[in-house]
Amino acid sequence: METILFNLIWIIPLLTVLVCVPLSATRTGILKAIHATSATIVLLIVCFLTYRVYALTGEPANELAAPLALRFFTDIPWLSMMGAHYTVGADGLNILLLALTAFIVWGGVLVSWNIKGNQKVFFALIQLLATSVYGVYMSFDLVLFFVFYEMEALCMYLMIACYGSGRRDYGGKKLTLTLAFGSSMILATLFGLYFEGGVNSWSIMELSKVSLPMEFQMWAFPLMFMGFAVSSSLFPFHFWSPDGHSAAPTAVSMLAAGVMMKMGAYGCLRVAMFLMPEAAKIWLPYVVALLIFNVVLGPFIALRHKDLKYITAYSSISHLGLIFLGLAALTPVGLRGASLQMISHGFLTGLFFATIGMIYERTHTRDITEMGGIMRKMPFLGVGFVLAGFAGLGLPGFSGFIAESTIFIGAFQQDSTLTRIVTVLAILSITTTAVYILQTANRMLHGPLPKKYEGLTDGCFREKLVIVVLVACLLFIGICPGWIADMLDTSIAPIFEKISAATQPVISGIGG
Amino acid sequence: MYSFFNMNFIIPDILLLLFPFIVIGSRLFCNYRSQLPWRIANFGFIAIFILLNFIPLASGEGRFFICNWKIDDFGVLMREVLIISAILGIWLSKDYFEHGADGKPQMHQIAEFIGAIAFATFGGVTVVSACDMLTFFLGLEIATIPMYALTAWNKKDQLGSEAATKYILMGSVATAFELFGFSYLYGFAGSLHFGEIQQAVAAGTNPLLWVSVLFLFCGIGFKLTLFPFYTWAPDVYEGAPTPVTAVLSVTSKATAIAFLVVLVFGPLAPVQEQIAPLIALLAGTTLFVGNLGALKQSRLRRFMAYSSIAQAGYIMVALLGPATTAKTAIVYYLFVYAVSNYLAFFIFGIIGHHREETFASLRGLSKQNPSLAVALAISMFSLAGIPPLAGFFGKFHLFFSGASTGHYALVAFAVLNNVLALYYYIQLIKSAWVDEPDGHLSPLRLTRRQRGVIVALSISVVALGFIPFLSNNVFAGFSF
Amino acid sequence: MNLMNCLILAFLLFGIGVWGLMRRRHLIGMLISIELMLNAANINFISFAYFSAHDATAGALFSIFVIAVTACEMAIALAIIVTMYRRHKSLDVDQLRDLHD
Amino acid sequence: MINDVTLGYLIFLCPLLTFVINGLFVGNRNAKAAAAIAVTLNGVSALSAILVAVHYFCSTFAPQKAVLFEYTFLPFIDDLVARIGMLVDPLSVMMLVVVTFISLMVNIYSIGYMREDRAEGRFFALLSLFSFSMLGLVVATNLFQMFIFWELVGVSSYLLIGFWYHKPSAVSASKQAFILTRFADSFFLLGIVLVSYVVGSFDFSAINSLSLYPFRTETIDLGLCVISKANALILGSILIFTGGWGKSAMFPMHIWLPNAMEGPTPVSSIIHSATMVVAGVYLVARLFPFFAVCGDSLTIIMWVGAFTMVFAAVIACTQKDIKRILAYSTLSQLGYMMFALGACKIGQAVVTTGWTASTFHIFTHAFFKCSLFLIAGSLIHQVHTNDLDAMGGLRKKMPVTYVCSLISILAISGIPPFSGFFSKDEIILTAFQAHHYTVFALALLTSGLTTFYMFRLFFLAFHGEPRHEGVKAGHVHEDLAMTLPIVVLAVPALLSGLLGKGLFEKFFTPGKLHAPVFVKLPEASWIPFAAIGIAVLALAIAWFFYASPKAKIQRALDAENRSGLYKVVYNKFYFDEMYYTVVRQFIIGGVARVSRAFNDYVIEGLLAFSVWFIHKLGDLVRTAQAGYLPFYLGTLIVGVLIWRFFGQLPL
Repeated sequence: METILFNLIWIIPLLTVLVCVPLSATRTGILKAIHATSATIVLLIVCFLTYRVYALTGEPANELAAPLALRFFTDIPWLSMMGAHYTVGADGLNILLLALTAFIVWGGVLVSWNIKGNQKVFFALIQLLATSVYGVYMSFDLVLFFVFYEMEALCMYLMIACYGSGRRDYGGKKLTLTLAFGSSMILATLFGLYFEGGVNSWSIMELSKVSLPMEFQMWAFPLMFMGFAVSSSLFPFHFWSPDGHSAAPTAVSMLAAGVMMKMGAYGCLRVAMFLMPEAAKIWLPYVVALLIFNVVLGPFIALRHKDLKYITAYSSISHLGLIFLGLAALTPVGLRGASLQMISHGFLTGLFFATIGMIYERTHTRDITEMGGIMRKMPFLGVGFVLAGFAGLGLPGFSGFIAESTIFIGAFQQDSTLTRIVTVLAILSITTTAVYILQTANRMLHGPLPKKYEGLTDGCFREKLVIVVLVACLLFIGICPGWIADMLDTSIAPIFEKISAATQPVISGIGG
Repeated sequence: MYSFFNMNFIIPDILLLLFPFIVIGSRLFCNYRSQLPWRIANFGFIAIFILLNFIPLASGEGRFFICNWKIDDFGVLMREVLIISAILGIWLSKDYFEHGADGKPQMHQIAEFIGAIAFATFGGVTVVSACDMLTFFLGLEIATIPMYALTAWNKKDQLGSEAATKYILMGSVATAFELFGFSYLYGFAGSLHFGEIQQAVAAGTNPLLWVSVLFLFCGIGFKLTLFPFYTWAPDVYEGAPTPVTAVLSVTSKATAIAFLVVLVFGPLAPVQEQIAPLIALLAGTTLFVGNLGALKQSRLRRFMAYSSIAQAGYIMVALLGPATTAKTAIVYYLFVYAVSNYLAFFIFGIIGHHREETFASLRGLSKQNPSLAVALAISMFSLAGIPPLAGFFGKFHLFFSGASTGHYALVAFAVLNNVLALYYYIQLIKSAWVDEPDGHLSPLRLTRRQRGVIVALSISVVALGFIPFLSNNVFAGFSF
Repeated sequence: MNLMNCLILAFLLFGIGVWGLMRRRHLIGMLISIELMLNAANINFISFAYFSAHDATAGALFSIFVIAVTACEMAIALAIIVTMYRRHKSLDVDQLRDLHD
Repeated sequence: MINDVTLGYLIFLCPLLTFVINGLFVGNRNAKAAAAIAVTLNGVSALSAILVAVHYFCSTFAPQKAVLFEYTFLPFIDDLVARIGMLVDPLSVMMLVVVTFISLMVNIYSIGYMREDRAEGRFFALLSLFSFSMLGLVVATNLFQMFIFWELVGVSSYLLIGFWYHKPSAVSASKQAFILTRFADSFFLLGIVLVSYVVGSFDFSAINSLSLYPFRTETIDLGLCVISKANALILGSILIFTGGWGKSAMFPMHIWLPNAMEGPTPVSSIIHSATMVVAGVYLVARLFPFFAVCGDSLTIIMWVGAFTMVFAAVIACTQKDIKRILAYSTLSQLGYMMFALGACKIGQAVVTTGWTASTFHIFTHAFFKCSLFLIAGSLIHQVHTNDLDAMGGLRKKMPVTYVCSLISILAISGIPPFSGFFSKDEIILTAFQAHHYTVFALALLTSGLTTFYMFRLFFLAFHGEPRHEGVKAGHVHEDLAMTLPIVVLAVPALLSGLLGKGLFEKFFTPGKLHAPVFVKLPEASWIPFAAIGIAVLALAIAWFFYASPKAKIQRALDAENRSGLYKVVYNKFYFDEMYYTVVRQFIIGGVARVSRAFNDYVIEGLLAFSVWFIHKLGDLVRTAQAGYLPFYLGTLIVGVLIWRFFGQLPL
C-alpha cells in the first residue's frame, strides 16, 4: 500500500498533465484548481510517507536493497537489452528531499497563480519538472536516475524563455546548456560505471558492492563529481545560476534554487562518492579549494549587486558551497550537515524567491535602490523576507543555523590542512552574509516610502499561506532537529561505511 | 533446398519488387486527376508492412533464398524501417501534388514519384539482404539512382536541378570509389560471396584488403554524409523538394548504414578491431562538424541537413560495439530517428505551405497554434536526445554499444557534442516559442491527414522511449 | 603482361579520371572523367578474374553489371544536366553557385 | 526540587508566551491588551525568579551548581552533544533575578513611554523575545546553548534598535550593531568549534574542569600553522572572549553601543545598559576557570577592559546627548567589570576576589544604570529631545525623578552607602592587590571622571534655568507608569550594595580552579577613602563648572569654539568615521568590487570566449560550404587521402 503511494509520487504529476491536455487553455480557473489539488495531494502523501520512514527508522529494511536501508522498495525490469531496471526506494535522506520538493512544488503552483501567457502549458511544465525532480530523488537505478535528471532541461528552457523576465532567452539558454553540459559529463561516466562494474546492473546498490578499478575511478570520479557539481553551481560552474534565476519566473526560481540545485549535491553524495570512495578520498581535499570562491567570495559578490534575484542567487551559491564543504569533510557529521543544508537551504531559498516574486509582482522592479519603506505597505511580505534573511544568515531557531553549525563542526573534524583553512574562512564569512542580507532588507523594507508605492497592497491569503507554511518548515527543523538528524544518520551510515572502508592507495602524480 | 511453401518469408520482397511497376502501370488505366495510384500505393505499402510483421524473428543465421538472398532479424527490422519511411514519405508528399496556395500543385506525376520511392526502398531491402558483392552493389545503386531523379523532380525549379547535378556528379564519383574498393576486395578474396570473403579475411590480411576497406568506407561515407564527404548534403537537402529531403534523410541514410553494418559485421567482421579506429575517427569528426555547421543556420532544410549529418556521426558510434548490440542499437535508433525526423518535416511542410521555410517564419507559432508548437518542441528535443523522449533512448543505445567495447573517450566526446546539438535545436524552438512574430501571420491550414499523422508521430516519439516492451520487441522482433 | 601491370594501368586510369574531374569545368567532360574512373574499376575486376581469383566468372559478370548500371546512371545524369541547361543556359560548373551557406 | 523545576519553566515560558501571543495574535490591534499581557506574564516570571533565588540561597545546597532540567538538542558525535538546559548556580540565579526584575520594570515603564506609538504590540512582543533569549543565555549549561541565545539576544537587539524603521538613523544604527556583534560572534563560533574539537564537549563543566597539561604534547593543524593543542585551547579562549568583546562593546568594537541609542529608551535601558551588554562579562565569568588556566588571555581581557574604561569615560565628559553620555558611562562600567575579571591573574596564580567584585558590579550596575536610562527617557519624553541644550531647571517640575536620579548618580559615582560604592571599591581593591598598579591608577582616575560627567549631566539637566519652551511654559508632568519603575529601581540602586555585599562574599566564587589560588593578599584599607576622596573632588569640580552661581552654562554647553583636543574628544576620536571609511572603501569598494570583477570579467569572459570560439569553428565549416562543386569533388579526393594517412589502417 505504502509502496504504491510512494510510486504515485512521481506518477500523479504526470497524470495531472494528461488530465489537463483535453481542457481548453482558456479555462484557467479549473486548470489551476486541478494543479493545486494534485500538488496538495502529493504533498500530503509525501508527508505521510516521511512520517512512516521516521517511524520505521531502525526496523529491518528490504534485504534486496542492501547495503542501503530502503523502504517502499520497488524493482521491475525495464530496458532488458541494457539491463536497466525501474528501481525506486526511500531512505531518510531522499524522503526528506522528496518532502522538500513537495513543499516547494506546492508553493510554486500557488505563487504562479496569475502568471502571464499560456497558463495551461506553464502548469503542465511545472508538473513535468516536479516529476523529474521526484524521480531523481526516488530512483536507485542509474539509467532511471539519469533519465529523470536530464528531463529538467526539457522544461527549464521553455519555462524561463517563455514566462520569464529580463534577459529570459539568454538566461534560459545559459541555464539549460550549462546543466546539459554537466549531465553529459555524468552520462559519459555512467557507461564506465556499468561496464567497469561488470555486474550487468545499473543499480546503485549492486554497483556499491563491487570495488571499481582505481585507474578508472581516478578519471571518472572528478568527471562525475564535477558533472553533478555543475547543477549545484560549484565554482567555476556557478555562472548559470544568477542569470538563470533572475530571468526565471518565480515558481521556476523556487524550484531551480530550491530543489534542482540539490539534485547535484545529492548525486555527488549518492552516486559519485558512494560508488567511487577511493577516488573521493583522493580528490575531495582538492575540491575544497574551489569552495573559497563559493563560500568566501560569493557573499562579497552579492554585496555588490542591486537586483534582488542576483543577490539571492549569490547567497545560494555560497550556501551550496557549504554543502560541498560538508561533503568534502568526509566525516559522518559533515555528511549529515551537508544533507541538512540541502533540505534547509531548499526551504530557505524557496521562501526567499517566493517573497521576492510577490514583491516584484507589486513593485515591478527588483532593484533594491528603487525600493524603500515597503515594510509599511506590506508588512506580511516584509516580515516573510526578513525571516528568510534571518534563516539565511544562520540565526538559531531556523534550520539554517542547525545545518551550518553541523557542517562547521563536521568539517573541522577533517584533519587536512586545506579543509581547515576553508572551514575557518567559512566560519568567519558568516559576517559577510549578515552584511548583505541586512543591507538588502534595510534598503528594501525600511526607510522612507517612495510616492509611487503608496498604493501597494499586502499579500493575499494564498500568498500568506505559502509564506506561513515555508516559515513553519524552517522553524520546525530549526527548533527540533533531533529527529531529522536521526533519519539522516541512519541513511548516511552505509555511505560513510563504504567511504571509511575504502583503502586509500597512493597514486603517483596526484599523491593523495 | 526449400519447398515453395515455407518460402513465404520472401513474399514481401517480391511484392515490393513488383509494387512500383503496378503503381506506375496503373497510370495507364486512369486519367491524370485520378487518386487510383495513390490508393494502390497506400494499400500496397501498408500490406507489405503487415506481411513483414508476420515473419518470425530470432531465427539465428537467417534464411536464404537461392543462397545469396539472406533474411535475418536485422534485415526484417530494416525492411520495416524502410517501409515506414516510404509510407510517411508519400503521405508527406501527397499535399504537394494537390493544389497549393497559388491554385497550382507544386509537383506532378505522383505515380512515378511513388514508384521512384518504392524503387529506392527496394534498393535498401536488397542491400540488407545481399550475400554477395554484386547484389550488394546493385542494391546500393537501385537505392541511389531514384534519389537523383527525385531530387530533380521539379523540372521548373532551378535550385532543384542544381542540387540534382551536384548530387549525381558526386554520387557517381562515390560509386567509382566503391567499385574500386569492391574490385580490390574481390582481388583479395578471389570471390564475391561474403562467406568466402570472411574466411579469406580471417585467414590473413594484406594491403590489398586495407586499400579496399579505405575505398569502401570513403564511398559509403559519401552516402552516409561522413566527414569530409558530407559536402553535398546541405545543398541537396536545401535544393530538393521537402518530401524528397525527408526521404533522403531517412531512407538513403538507413540504406547506407545498413550497407556498413552488413559490411562490418559480415565480411569484415574478423578485422573489426583494426578498423575500429577509423570508424571512431569518422564518427567523432562527423558529429562534431555536423553540429558546428548547424549552429547558425536560418533555413530549415539546410539546418536539418546538418543535423542529419551529426546524427550519422552518432550512428557510427554504435558500429564499434559487438554485432548484436550494435545492430539492435542502430535499428532502434533508425526507428526513432525516422519518426522524429518525419514529425519535424511534416511541421515544416505545413509551415512551408504558405511561407518560405526559414526560422523566421516559425515565429509566433506558439501563439498561433500551440499544439503544433508543442509537437515541434517534442520532435526537436527528441532529435537533441533529451529524455524521456525517444531520441534520448536511441542515443543511449548507440552510446551503450560504443562504450561496450571501451571507447569511453569517443562516447564522452559524442555526449559533450549533445550540448552543442541542444543549443541549435533550442535556437529553433526559441524562434517558435519565444520570438514575437513581425507583422501579419498567414494562416496555417492542416488537413485531416496532417493532423492525424502529427498527433500519431508525437505520441510515438514520446512513447517509443520509455515504454519497455517496445525496446524489447525491437530486439526480439514483432512476432505475432 | 601480368597482374601488377594491369593493376597499375587501372590505377593510372583512375588517376586520369580524378585529374580530369578536377581540371574540367564542363559537366559533360566531368561525366567522361567519371566514366574513366568506373572503367578503371572494371579493369581491376577483369584482371583479378583473369589472373588470381578462383571464382573467375564472378569478376567478369560483375564488370558487365557495372557497365549496365553505369549506363543508366549516366542516362539520368544527362537528363538532369539537360534540365539544368534549360535553366542556366550553360554547362559550366562555376555557374552552380546558387546553393550555398 | 520539583517545585523549583516548575518555577524554572515558568521563568522561561512566560516571556516566550508573551512574545508568541503579542507577536502573532494580539499584535498592534489592541495595544492595551498587549501591554497587560506583557506586564502580567513578565511579573509572573520575575516572581518565580525571585522565588527560585530565595529558595536557592536559603538552601544548604547553595554555592554548588545544579542542572534543573536538560534536553538533548542536537547530537553530533559521541560526547559532542548540544543540549538545552537550565543551570543553577549563584551567578545564573543572580542574573535571572536581575533580568526578570528589570524586564518587568521596563515593561511597566513602556506602557507610558510607548503610549503614542502605533506598533505597541510589536514592541512588547520583541521586548519579551529579548528577555526570553537573555534568560536562556544566562542559564546556559554549555557553549552551544550559550551561542544560540547569544545570537537571539543579538537579533532582538537589532529588531528593537531599528524599531522605528522609518528613521534612517535608527535603521543604520541597528544594522551596525548587528553586524559588529555578528563579526565578533563569528570568532566566538570559531572558538566554540575549536575548543569543542579539542575538548570533545560543549559543557561548561567539562571545559571549566580541564587543565592544559594533557594537551601539551598533541598537535593540531590549523591550516596556516601546526600548534600544540594546549596553545590551540589558549587561542580558543581568546576567540571565545572575542565574542564577549563585541557583545560588551569593548574598544575598538565599542562604536555600536552609543549609536544604538537611536532605539526607544526602554530598549536602551534594558538591553544596552543592564543586561545584554554584560553578556560579554558574564561569558568570561562563566568560563573563568577555563580562562584562568589559559595563559595570558586574562591579561588581554584586563587591558581591553581597562582601556575601554578610561577611553569611554573621557568621551562621556564632553557629550551633550544624555543617552550617549549614559551609553559611554555604560561602556566605562563594563570596562570596570571586564578588567576586574582580567586582573585576577598574578603570574600563574589567581585571586578570586576580582571575580566576586565583577559579578557584584554587574548586579549593582544593572539597577542604577537602568534607572538612569529610565530617567533619561522620561526627561526626553518631556522635552522631546536628547540634547542637554534643551534641558535644565527640571528639578522643580519633576521632583520624584530628581530624587531618584540623585540616588542613582551617587550610586554610580561610588559614594557610600550607595550600591555602586561597594562593588566598585572591590574592583579597585582587586586591581591593587593583584599588583596591577597602572590599572589601579586608571581605575581611580576613571571613578573621578565618572563622578564628574554624571554630575555634569545631573546639574545641566535639573539645575539652572529652564532652556526649553515647553519647560518654561510648564506643560511638564510626571507620568505614573513611567515614574513608578524609576522609584522602584531607586530602592535597589540605594541598597543593593549594602545588602548584597555579604551575599556575594559568601556565595560568589568562580568554582574549582586548576590554577593555584593566591590567598595572602596585601592589606589596603586606605583605598576606599582614596576613591571617595577623588569622587568628592570630581563632584566639586562638576558643581563649580555647571551649577555654581558663576558657572557659564552657555559656554559649558558650547561645542564649537573649543580647543582642538576637546573637539577630538567631542567627536569620539572620529571612530565612527574610521569605521565608515574602512567598510565603504576597503570592504565594499575593495574586496567586494574585486571579487565581483573577477566573476564578471574572468569567469564570464572565459565562458564568452569559449562560445565565441565554437562559433568561429562553425563559421569555418560554413565557409567551406560555398556551393562550389569542384571544391566538393575535391573533398572526396582529399577525404580518401586524409583517412589513408590518419585512418590508422595498417596500410
